Amino acid sequence: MSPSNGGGAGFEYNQELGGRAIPRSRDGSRSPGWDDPVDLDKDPAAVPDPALIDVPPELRREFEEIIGRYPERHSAALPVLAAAQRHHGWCSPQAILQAASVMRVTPGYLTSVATFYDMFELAPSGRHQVYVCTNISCSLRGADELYAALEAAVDGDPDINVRHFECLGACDIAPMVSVDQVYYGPLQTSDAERLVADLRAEREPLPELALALRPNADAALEEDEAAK
Amino acid sequence: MSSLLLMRDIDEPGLADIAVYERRGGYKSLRKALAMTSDAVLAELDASGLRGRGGAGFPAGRKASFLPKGDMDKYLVCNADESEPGTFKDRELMQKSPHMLIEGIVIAAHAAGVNHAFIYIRGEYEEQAKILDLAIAQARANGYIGERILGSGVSLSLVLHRGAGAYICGEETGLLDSLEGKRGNPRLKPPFPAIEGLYGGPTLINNVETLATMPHIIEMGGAKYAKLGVSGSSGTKVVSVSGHVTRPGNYEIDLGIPSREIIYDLAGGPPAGRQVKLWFPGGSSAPVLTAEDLDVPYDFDSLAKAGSMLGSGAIIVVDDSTPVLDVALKLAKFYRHESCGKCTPCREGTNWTVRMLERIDGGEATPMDLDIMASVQDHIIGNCLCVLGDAMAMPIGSMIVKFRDEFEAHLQSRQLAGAI
Amino acid sequence: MPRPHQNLITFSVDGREVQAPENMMLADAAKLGDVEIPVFCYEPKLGHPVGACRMCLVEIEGIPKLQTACSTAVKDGMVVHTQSERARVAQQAVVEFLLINHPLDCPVCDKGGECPLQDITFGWGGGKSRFIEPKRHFRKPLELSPLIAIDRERCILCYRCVRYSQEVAEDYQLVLLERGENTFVGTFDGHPYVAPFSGNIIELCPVGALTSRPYRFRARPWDIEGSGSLCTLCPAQCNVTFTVRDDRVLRVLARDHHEVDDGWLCDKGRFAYQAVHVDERITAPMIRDGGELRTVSWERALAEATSGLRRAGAKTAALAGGGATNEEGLLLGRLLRDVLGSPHLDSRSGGAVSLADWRALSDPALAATVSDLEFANAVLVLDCEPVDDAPILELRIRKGVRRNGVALLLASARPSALDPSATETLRFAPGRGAELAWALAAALQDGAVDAPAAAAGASAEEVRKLARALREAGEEIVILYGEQLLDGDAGGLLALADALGIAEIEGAGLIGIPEAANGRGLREAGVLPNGGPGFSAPPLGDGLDAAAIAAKLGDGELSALYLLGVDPLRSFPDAGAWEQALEHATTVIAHAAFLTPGVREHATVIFPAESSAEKEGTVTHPDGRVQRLRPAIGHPGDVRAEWRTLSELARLLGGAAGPATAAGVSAELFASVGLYNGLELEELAGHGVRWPARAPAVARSGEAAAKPKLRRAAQAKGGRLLLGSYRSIWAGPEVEASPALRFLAPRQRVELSPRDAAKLGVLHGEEVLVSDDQGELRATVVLRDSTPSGTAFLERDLARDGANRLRGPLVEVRTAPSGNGDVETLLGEEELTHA
Amino acid sequence: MSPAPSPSKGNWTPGDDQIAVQRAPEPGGAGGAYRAFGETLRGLKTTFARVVEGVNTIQYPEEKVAVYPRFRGRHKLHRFEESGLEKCVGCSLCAAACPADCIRVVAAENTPEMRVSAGERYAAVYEINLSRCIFCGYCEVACPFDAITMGHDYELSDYNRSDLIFTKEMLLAEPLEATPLRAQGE
Repeated sequence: MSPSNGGGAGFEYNQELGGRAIPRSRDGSRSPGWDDPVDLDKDPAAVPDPALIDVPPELRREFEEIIGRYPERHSAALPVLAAAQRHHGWCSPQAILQAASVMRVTPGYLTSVATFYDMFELAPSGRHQVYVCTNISCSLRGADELYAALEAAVDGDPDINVRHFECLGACDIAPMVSVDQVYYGPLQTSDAERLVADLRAEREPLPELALALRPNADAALEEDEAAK
Repeated sequence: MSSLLLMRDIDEPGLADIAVYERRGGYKSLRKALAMTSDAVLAELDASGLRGRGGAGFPAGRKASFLPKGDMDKYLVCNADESEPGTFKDRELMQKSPHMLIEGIVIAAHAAGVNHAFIYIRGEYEEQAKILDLAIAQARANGYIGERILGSGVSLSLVLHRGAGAYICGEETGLLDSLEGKRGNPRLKPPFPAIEGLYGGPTLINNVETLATMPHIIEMGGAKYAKLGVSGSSGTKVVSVSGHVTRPGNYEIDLGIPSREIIYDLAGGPPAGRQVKLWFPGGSSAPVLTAEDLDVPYDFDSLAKAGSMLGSGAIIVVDDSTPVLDVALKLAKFYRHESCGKCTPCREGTNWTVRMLERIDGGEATPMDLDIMASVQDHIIGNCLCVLGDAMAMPIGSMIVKFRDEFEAHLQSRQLAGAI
Repeated sequence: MPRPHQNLITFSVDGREVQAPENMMLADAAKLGDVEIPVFCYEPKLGHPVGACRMCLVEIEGIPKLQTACSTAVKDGMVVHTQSERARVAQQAVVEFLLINHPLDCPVCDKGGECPLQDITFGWGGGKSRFIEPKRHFRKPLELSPLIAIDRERCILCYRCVRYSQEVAEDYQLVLLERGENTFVGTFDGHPYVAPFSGNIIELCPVGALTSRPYRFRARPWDIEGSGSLCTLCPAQCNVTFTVRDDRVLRVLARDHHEVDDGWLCDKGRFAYQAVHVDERITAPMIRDGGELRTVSWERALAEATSGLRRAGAKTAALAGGGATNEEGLLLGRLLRDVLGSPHLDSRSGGAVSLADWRALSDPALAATVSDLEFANAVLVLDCEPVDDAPILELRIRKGVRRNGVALLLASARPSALDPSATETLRFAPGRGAELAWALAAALQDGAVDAPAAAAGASAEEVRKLARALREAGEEIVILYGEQLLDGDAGGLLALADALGIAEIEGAGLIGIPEAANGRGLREAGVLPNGGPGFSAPPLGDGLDAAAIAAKLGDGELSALYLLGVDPLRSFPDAGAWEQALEHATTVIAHAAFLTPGVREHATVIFPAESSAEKEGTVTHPDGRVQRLRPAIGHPGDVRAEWRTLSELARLLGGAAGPATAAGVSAELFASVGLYNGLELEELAGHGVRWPARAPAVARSGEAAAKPKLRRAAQAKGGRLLLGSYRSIWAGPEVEASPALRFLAPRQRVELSPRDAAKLGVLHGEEVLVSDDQGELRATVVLRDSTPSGTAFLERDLARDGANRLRGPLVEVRTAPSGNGDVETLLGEEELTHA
Repeated sequence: MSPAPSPSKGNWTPGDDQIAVQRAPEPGGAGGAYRAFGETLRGLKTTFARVVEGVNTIQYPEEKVAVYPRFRGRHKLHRFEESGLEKCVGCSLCAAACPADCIRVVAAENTPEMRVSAGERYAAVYEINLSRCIFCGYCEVACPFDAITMGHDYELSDYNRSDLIFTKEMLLAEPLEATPLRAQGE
């Protein structure tokens, strides 16, 4: 959706209208696919026939265990996709086909669900997921700068996927990050380099800033007051 | 100054473990509740005057009583998809005291005659989900969940369901669709979930804090609980304070204390030398209040009278160092990103608002655009399928009204900058 | 399942008192008072309203917020304002929001002129937009499938297409991707949306986002005329409107008939119209001259045919099929019986059923209607695959299951597309439907099940289970059966109907799906070896059935064959026998639109056949509804009405001169077919008439139920598999001839279970040879987990390598020698030019 | 009853129950002569005044009559100047607007190999039956792309009616001879 990828026929037509390019939407953080036609050589994507899809046995077991939790198999869509993503690193077409074959739904159904939710990666993604909350409370305390610092520190390393994220529900430790689903904060801009270095070294990043260590604010306040 | 219920033992080491929880008096209320009839439990909840802590503030007892009686599959869903910017109370409760929530769920299930319960927790809360998973396993092992709980006639299955990152799943019908494995699109109401909810069955949906309060209500009795707080807003409330305050965090308060007390005395007020410019009393979806409103009592009715709402009880404080336009743009972008896209006014209205705010920020707007923007907010409010559209339109609309001068000044300065 | 009971209430809309059924949605109820409430996402056929577009906001007194009229049921005394200030502001706001990203390219948009968004913008919009930011622009148009183009700029995300795919067609291929303002309609990983019913989304789309590729830019609404008629490509006989411009059919739209099609069409019905105007079509008479086909004048062709028939006389046989009308059937019967003195005519490929059984099967007491499928307690699908045999009925069955909780019970040889929706499924050996019916009847009456079940190749336990499910489902049971199961023996089916007491129960009944589109009508018009018009006793005694005709032609006992819209070499079983038969016949007269192999190689006279857009006459739906075909366009080239040719031949051969008009022939039909007595052509216009609805039920004589004739089911052995065959929805020369649909024209594929494939050492997608002692054909292996082990399924009615090349019952499957990858033209190698 | 007001007074209003009769002036006299010949003389004044201007006959067809700029003659189809692409996208709105039903448009789709117009579609067939056209100009008004305009050519006679069906190529081509236009104020 970026202004540059208007290679399509429609765009060319428009350009010839008086020779000026039509301005395009400047925003659109994640809208791949708008401009993609289907591949007419492919077969229609019906419910995959189990005879044609190989599912790794351990993954199949996990899928089946998840499906068994619910009264209705469709309910398992989110956890099954999450399991497939854990296994494949991202919700690849193959991962979705495997999940669809066990769940007996169409891969389209699962794709539709997966693209709705922010945590499913529909493109190959790094091993480490770093979510930076840039919503209101965090950004009031410098999250945007932190995000920029992290981006700079990662410097395009495909192994570490830094994404800005909507409110992660930890405004008390703003600005904060979620590293592989573990919360840390509050961070300084200067912590960015260290965080990335820790991740590259496969260490727990910023252990002293882990949310789990943090006491309740109310209790802490009372202790403070008692200390006074 | 405040009675601690939910936060009483919150930092007790190992509270997430069932042994510690039981030692601190956990699951006593459940035993008490199971000894009562479900109508009696319902009556206690009703008497407590407990209003839902998720945002809408609907009386919890009444809600539970809406479920039809009879022998059918009924469901209870605990809404733990805490995604409202500024809110983080449920996270702390689940992380530190998961058994309190489980106990509340079993009590509520008993009251409403439900035997299938789900906790829908947002996908980002992985640490909390793991803790809850463990806690559920422990509770099951100790007979608090399962067939014929503690020898009573009550049976309950409890499944933890993790979301995957969508604000709209905090909306109760969006949550149901998501739990059914679909895209989290809100449903048309009526039918309300109490009549036709999860898998088409009657469904009770409650927030984590609401459910976690229930053991305390049973323990102390509904009438006694009702004496806490003020009339119309009984009980205690965990308030998440964040933004420009020195001590952000969760504070349990008696409803009805002055808001200033929360922001200044508990959370420490804005950093030295700064003034409160505006504050959201109930999460980012609440219309903003200004420094003039700091003395409004923090309860459902007083905040409504002041033109805002208590919502999920999340106070976000913005001091005078931040331009109101930045706040508005941040919010509008958030709601645009989180709009599910199902209904027209929300999908297109959030998008249009962002585009207009960007234009204002870029100095390409005129004061007339502010009027258009205000009118667009008016057109969104009340016309959407669910409340997400309103959740953007209300705060932004209130900002345009209350900070119009600042918007215009901003416009002018940007236009001047552009001219140079 | 009780049908909805309607209670009238009175409410007020815009100051008018309106009576409406209680609980009707306001958007519909307001129409009863001539008040239109604009909607985009609301379409009752798609299930529950979703209230997504917010276009229908109206003010209801006593409710503080505006309500969506599409989801608000009317109540007695409700006062509604659709034009109050608040409602108008909200409606204008929604139009303004919708137009934010909708391009104003109406002049190039195919929907322009028939676009709900245009209409609603004019009717309810504010007339101006305050949105001055640049609109979104994307590449366009994009293919969604070879048949459908998608223009995402124009999409207003009303959900109709997606809901259709999920809740009506239930193929779940078309989905919404992404979220919020980035939402778009798409498919999994760029796969095309190809499904039997995909074209309906074009008609559903309220803007120009989904357009038909074959119709793209062909005409604007003011250039065209609509002409209502029927589709006669399959027995479902959907009601259609042909869009005609310059005497050419440019498009086919559904003409909603609740009792026939419910407003949907399959893609074959929607797009095969292109076959009307292709070069391959035969548009002039031809005769075989020195081994070569040659275009000739009508006089010459008629003379040739007359002399051929005169020579053969009573040694003439006739077959009718395809879209032949009742009138044509009647005239064919007269030509054969009255003029030529031959009793040998048939319209079915299976073994003959006794006349008594035919009469019993068409007893109005046993008849079910199409809408009974939707409201029955249970539907038993017996030996047929609705999506292939009468596609639109599949949607009806799905609707019943989804909306009304109808229990779907399936008994078929081949795994069905409906399996996932079924409460009970049962598999039996291919071609043993009659035996299975006996087994089920026995199980229901607690009789001996083992013998008939074994003959049917099914497990007795499963038969009992299915019978239990039938008994427990409730009283109203509709049996949808494929007439292929009446292979010489209708006794089992009648016994089953008796066991269920269907004749006595309102809402229960049978619907048989014939092989030919108008199979039921042809039968009732007397195209049966053992039955005259209206199942009267044939004047010349019983004739030969199709298989016997083939044999006798081969022996030389018969010498002429009259083919009315059917090519036995292609669509009748045992192609080998037919090859022999056609080779030995001295005269083969064919009414054909395309040079299918039998016609191309063996016809001595070819009369160009009409397409369904040109035909005039009546056809009979499987549920007994006599419907009227009306010509939408004139005959192209030298094509003449077929009834006229049949009349003319009869006259030339010395018979009586028949009526001079099509209406006259219809009148004769109604007079001479007892079942149709009293019908009038005028009352058939529009929705047709079900004759069983006005005929008295025939109390069946208490004759003892016939004894089952059980044939032994063959068993797979020695690495050889049991042969099953099916006719795909995409089979037929019309599909092969339509440029847009050609990509769907099937090529032979053999369906195997993964177990058998592993044993045989063949892989999915591999080319194999399938053979028996009769013949051999090439096919591509398709593995299906649900295919019963020991069975191989092949397709019938193909341009080449059709399953009828093999006789079975056992076939051998082996890897094909590589290298033979020739690409055939679908109708045949020869190109014929028409003078 | 009041007397009928005199017609010469101007406010001649007969009463409800009266019929007023207006009489012609008396014949004869100088007034009569003026009334008889005055108008003729006034006409002759114009005639004689033109005599001095000389011959004004136009030698059509050697000489063409100049038309006003807004004269509605034969239609023209237009192309974009820079790209040479046709402006017409084949939308058929002109055909819809045409009260004489004399326009026929059959559209087709542009392909990357064959680009005819600027939009997605173009007019594969564009015909105007000029023997039916009433030159009302509605087509010009209806056109959303200014692709068709009314030209100035008025020489539209032919020996054969079918030759008056103008095709797209004819409508796109410049006329062989331009029709002269009247100058400003002429």
